Amino acid sequence: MSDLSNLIGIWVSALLTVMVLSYLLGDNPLYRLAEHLFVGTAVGYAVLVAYYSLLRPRLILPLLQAPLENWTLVVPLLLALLLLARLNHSWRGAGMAPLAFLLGVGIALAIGGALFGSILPQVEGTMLSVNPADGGWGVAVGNLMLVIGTVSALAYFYFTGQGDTTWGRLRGGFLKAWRGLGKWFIMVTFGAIFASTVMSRLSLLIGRLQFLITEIPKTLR
Amino acid sequence: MDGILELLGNSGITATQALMFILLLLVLPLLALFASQLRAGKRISIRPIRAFERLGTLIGQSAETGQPVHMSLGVGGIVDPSTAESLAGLALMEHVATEATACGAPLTVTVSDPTLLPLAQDTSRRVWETHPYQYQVQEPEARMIAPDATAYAAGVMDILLGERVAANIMVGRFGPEYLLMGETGVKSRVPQIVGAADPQVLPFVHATADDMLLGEEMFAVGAYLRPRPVHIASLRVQDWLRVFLILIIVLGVLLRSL
Amino acid sequence: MIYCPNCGTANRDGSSFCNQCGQRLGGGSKATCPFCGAENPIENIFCDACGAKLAPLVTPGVEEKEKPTLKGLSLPTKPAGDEEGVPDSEAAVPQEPSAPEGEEEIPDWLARLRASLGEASEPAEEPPATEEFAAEVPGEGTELPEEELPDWLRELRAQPAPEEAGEEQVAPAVEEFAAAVPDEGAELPEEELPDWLRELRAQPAPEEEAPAVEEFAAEVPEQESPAEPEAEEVAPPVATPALAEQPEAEAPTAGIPALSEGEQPAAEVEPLAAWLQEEGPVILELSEEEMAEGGKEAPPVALGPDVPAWLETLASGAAVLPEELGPVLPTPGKPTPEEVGLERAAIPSWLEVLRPGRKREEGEEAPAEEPVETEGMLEGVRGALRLVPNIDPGPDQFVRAVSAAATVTPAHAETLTQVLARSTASSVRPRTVPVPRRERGLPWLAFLLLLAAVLIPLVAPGLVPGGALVPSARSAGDFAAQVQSLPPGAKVLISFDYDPSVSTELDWPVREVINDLKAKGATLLVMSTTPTGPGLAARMGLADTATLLGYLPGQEMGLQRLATSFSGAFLVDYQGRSVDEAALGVRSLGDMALIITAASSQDTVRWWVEQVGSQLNTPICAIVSGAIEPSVRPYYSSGQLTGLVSGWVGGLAYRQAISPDASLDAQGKAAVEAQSLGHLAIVVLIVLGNLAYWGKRLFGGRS
Amino acid sequence: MKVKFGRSLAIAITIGTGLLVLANFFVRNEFLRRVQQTLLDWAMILAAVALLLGAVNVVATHLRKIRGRRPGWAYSLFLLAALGTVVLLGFLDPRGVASPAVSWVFLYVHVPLQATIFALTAFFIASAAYRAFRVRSVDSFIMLVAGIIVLLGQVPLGQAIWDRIAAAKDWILAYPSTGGARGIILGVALGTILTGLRVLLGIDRPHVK
Repeated sequence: MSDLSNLIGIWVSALLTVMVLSYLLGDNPLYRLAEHLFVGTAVGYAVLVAYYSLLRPRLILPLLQAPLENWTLVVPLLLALLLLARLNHSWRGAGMAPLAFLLGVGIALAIGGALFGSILPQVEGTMLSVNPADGGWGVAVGNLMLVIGTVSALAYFYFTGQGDTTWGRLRGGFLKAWRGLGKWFIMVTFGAIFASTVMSRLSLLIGRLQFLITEIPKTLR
Repeated sequence: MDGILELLGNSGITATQALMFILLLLVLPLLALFASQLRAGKRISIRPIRAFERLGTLIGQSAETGQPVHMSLGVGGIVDPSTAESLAGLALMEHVATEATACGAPLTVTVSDPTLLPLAQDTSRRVWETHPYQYQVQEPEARMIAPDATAYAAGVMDILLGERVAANIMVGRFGPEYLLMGETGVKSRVPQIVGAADPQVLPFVHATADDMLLGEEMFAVGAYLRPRPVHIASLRVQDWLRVFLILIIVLGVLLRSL
Repeated sequence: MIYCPNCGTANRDGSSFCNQCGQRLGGGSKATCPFCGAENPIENIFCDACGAKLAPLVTPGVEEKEKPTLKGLSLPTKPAGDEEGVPDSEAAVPQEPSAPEGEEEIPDWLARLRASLGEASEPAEEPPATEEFAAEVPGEGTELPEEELPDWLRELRAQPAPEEAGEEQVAPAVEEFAAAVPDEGAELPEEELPDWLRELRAQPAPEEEAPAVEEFAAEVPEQESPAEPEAEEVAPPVATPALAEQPEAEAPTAGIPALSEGEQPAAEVEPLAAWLQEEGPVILELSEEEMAEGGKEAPPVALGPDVPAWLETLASGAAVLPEELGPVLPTPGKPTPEEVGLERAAIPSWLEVLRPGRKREEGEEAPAEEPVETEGMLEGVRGALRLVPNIDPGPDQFVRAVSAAATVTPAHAETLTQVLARSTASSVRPRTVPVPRRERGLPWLAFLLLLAAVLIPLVAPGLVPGGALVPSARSAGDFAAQVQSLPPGAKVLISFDYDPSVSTELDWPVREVINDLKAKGATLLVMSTTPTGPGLAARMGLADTATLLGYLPGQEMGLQRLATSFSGAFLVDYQGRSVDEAALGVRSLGDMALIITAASSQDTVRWWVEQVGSQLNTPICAIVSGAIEPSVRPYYSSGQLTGLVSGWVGGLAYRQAISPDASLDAQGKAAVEAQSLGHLAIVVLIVLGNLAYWGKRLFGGRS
Repeated sequence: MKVKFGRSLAIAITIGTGLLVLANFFVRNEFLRRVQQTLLDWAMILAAVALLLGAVNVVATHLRKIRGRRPGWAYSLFLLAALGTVVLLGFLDPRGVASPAVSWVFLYVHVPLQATIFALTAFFIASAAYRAFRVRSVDSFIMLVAGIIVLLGQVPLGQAIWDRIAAAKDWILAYPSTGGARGIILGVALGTILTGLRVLLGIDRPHVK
């Protein structure tokens, strides 16, 4: 039974793989079908995960099994009900509270993440020695490129300008030069990231093709 | 100095935390200052960003041809670190929805994360409700495709391939799945305006979008499209913080090198 | 370029404030708070800054309009901008009877108008100004402050202007209006504002209007006469001769282009004509589109397919009994040509607004400061769609009608205007012509080339130079050393932080590592920060040999909690059973000998390093997708990651480090060669792309 | 009045939760940490509920499409069938996602579909490369050079062409490319902070009617 279901499974997945790859011949019903199946299973699977690894163990079971110990869960339960009330159009406004709560959490995570996940490590990581005595000329030049790249790319995004005063013009000219340099570094980044992504994506394709070339003959044996 | 640090340490605050807190606090007075300066009539010019200027054109084309505009808010939600990107998408969506309903261009908004969906729905409803002839215009449709990023991309590809879209506007959080959507848009010859922040995605945005909102430019939606003094002041603060960071970096490099 | 609505100075695109006068630029969908001056989104009921009620700015109540006189108004909003060019006669305008009483009640536009007039006009005590106006109008007409008129009005003016058959006609008309208006127009309740006016706001007009439009449209051709002389005859009885005429002037190609044919020597005409001839049809199309959007209007018949819908309504409305328009429009009557001749006294005030502008005095400067559109379909048009009035309104009706219009339209007219103004030439081509967007980029060629490059080595390996030489990677060697140094029974946490998208790339190296770990006799705990990760882990046959902890929700925060306390982080395992930490012998992540994350996003690696690595001494290794290797490598360089395997090639290097003697199997070799050739194919495509581009650029070629 | 109260309440909730969660980043305090963790737990639960709502939205959208016989409605049938099957199989077995039936669908339908659709990016990357690397300006020339060096530096073939290309690739990735990316990341972080603070200060209210 297990063997049979595996066999069927491999054939099904091979069929689906071919259906998706048929997209290369142009948009066609086979591809569209596969794609809709995919979206369907993705949503279904997400619902299951949401229920089985979040709602059931973290909300429903605790409230059912030990409601007194977990009384604080009444708050999310209430918020959840308010959120569900959105299904009724006249109750839509009720969903504002849970959304406000989620947004508050999300904003805090975003700000915290930006400060401690981006700014702190990236600024620290850029404070490098450009002194050849520390690590040789190669490293020093590299570090210098990195620092200049970071600073100029950051300057590239400068939004606001001053009026038409002498100082403003001077500053504008200086900024323009920096921004141009920043653009170059950004282009290097683009080229490098583009190219390094090729590697990974090609291996995905090679993997799928190898699956077709090797797995299917195996099942035929 | 050491005394202060010790005091902070005793109350559970490290030096870096204090530093970051100061950076954060720096924003408030600057924001208030610039906003009041602007209200008092101070002039600040902002550099032009083509994507914002092109937006109206695309919506106009949509109104002209009757083909829908598709707007994607990305795969981020509002309870994770990508919240700000999602909000930027939402702000742009409000503008696009307002223009689209005003000139009768059909608009479809898609999201991937279920927490972003209610906000998108409310935004479209709000825009529609403030429309004086709401019953004669179509409410922009906001819908979720799938919570999974790749499935979302597949769904967007389906829209771009199947619905003869007049324009594809995508602003929000995007990951490696972006290329699926962006390249499909190119293939179906849909004009695209894309805003993304992840450096891993930007090269592909650069390759596929007609106009892009590069990195932090997407957060400037408010200042460019619905300018209020506080939004422009916010850009100004951003620039000041930028200078601040650059100074810190340069200082740090000098200290390390010497 | 953005033109300042106040002084007309050209400002850089994106400017928020005028360089010349400081006027706020870029959109009027704002309500200025009467108390603190803050700009609020138009939908606000209360001011964002001070909490004042803004609602009346947006939708003035009915009472306002019924108050015949205007009491003292002080203008709390912005200081006067550029006062030049505001004729004296305007000083009277604010006393206009329909203006509201209380400060909060002042509509936004009025407030600004006031401001621009300066403090001089504190007109509280003055009697209702209507008489004064009546006297003034015939002679001079009043030129209103330009910034006050909504765009749509401006548009109206800009279009009919070239049409005027002869300006002499206008003056008498004005005279008569002037006499009639004060009595008649003042009473007109706002509700009677004809629908078509509202319609200018860019949404489809209300349903009931449709029949009327149809009928009027049908009327027009009868009165129509192709040449000027006739127009002259028609003009006197008709309120707005120019408008009535418009439909007649059908050119062979389009309605509007003909309008500009050499009749009007006014300053604006030249650019306008050019524009109209070129781009005229486009507007029409857009308008039609808008009309059609509602799906309820009758198609604009009889006036030629290209006349914009609103113009049509306008024209037909004007041509037929104007006085009846208000009442008639909702319930369409059957106006007869005789009615056209009715006395002008009956003309509704709103129509007055549409009266063509007065003749310019000799030597008086044409409004040069009016912005010329420099882009979009209105290119070259002076002041076509700007917020500058170009209509010479009837005295008090001006404010009334504008106020009425302002109440209905503010945000939407503005929005539409912006949309229109920004449309570029490409948006104005007829629908039938496909808009050329971009070249296709030969996806076929690209796909085929790549497929061939990848398939050839898979089917026939051994052809590619460089062969299966695997670049040795120190990071993979470190990884292997970590695995090999594990004591038997050591606890290892493996986190499946990727999803099926990249499973093809990561499955293989992950499986290699797991096999080695099993061979070392390590105790495996498997978790995941992605919802689909546990499924991928279960696929690897780990269900029997390892503890599947399942999905850890919360991403970065989930990991932070996991680092601080292992207990409670996983309530249930993959199978839905509750996790028994005691039986596992794990109290914290510190009990692990090694943590391995298999990730497809650099963020995930960052979370592990920052949230877990910074709190524990447990070594962390990563297996990552090749795409994110550059952004993850710094963590390896800094020692935060003790080992790094990236993608397939990294996996191969890892394998070589574990067992240096074993050679690659055929499948691995083929894969590496396919990788090589695939990269070469991409390089070839890049070169081809450049050849195509430069070929076209240097030698022309097909477009 | 009711609406106004609701608005104020919503804004207050956002600011309150936001500050509580944010405080944790700056202070190490056991009480705050527990508060934050509770809030995060609640947020996870709510996000799961939101997912259910989202699934309802997906179903409703496709039902509308089917009912209206809009173009492509037949595909929607398959989508709903796949969704329904997975959910049904999962709820019939108490093991949920781990049940054999769901695992089978996951292993043999979902994974190959997702992996293959994502593998299409290989082709898309090829056609994008055809367009993206054209030398139109100095900027794009720089991009081209960096791209080709990294492209060839990754594979054995490249080393067969020029033996130091791998080193060149590593240098580009380690220094100038990192520099550019860092500038972008820092800028985005600044934008994020400002956007977030505007919401926390109640200036932007994307969630309030």
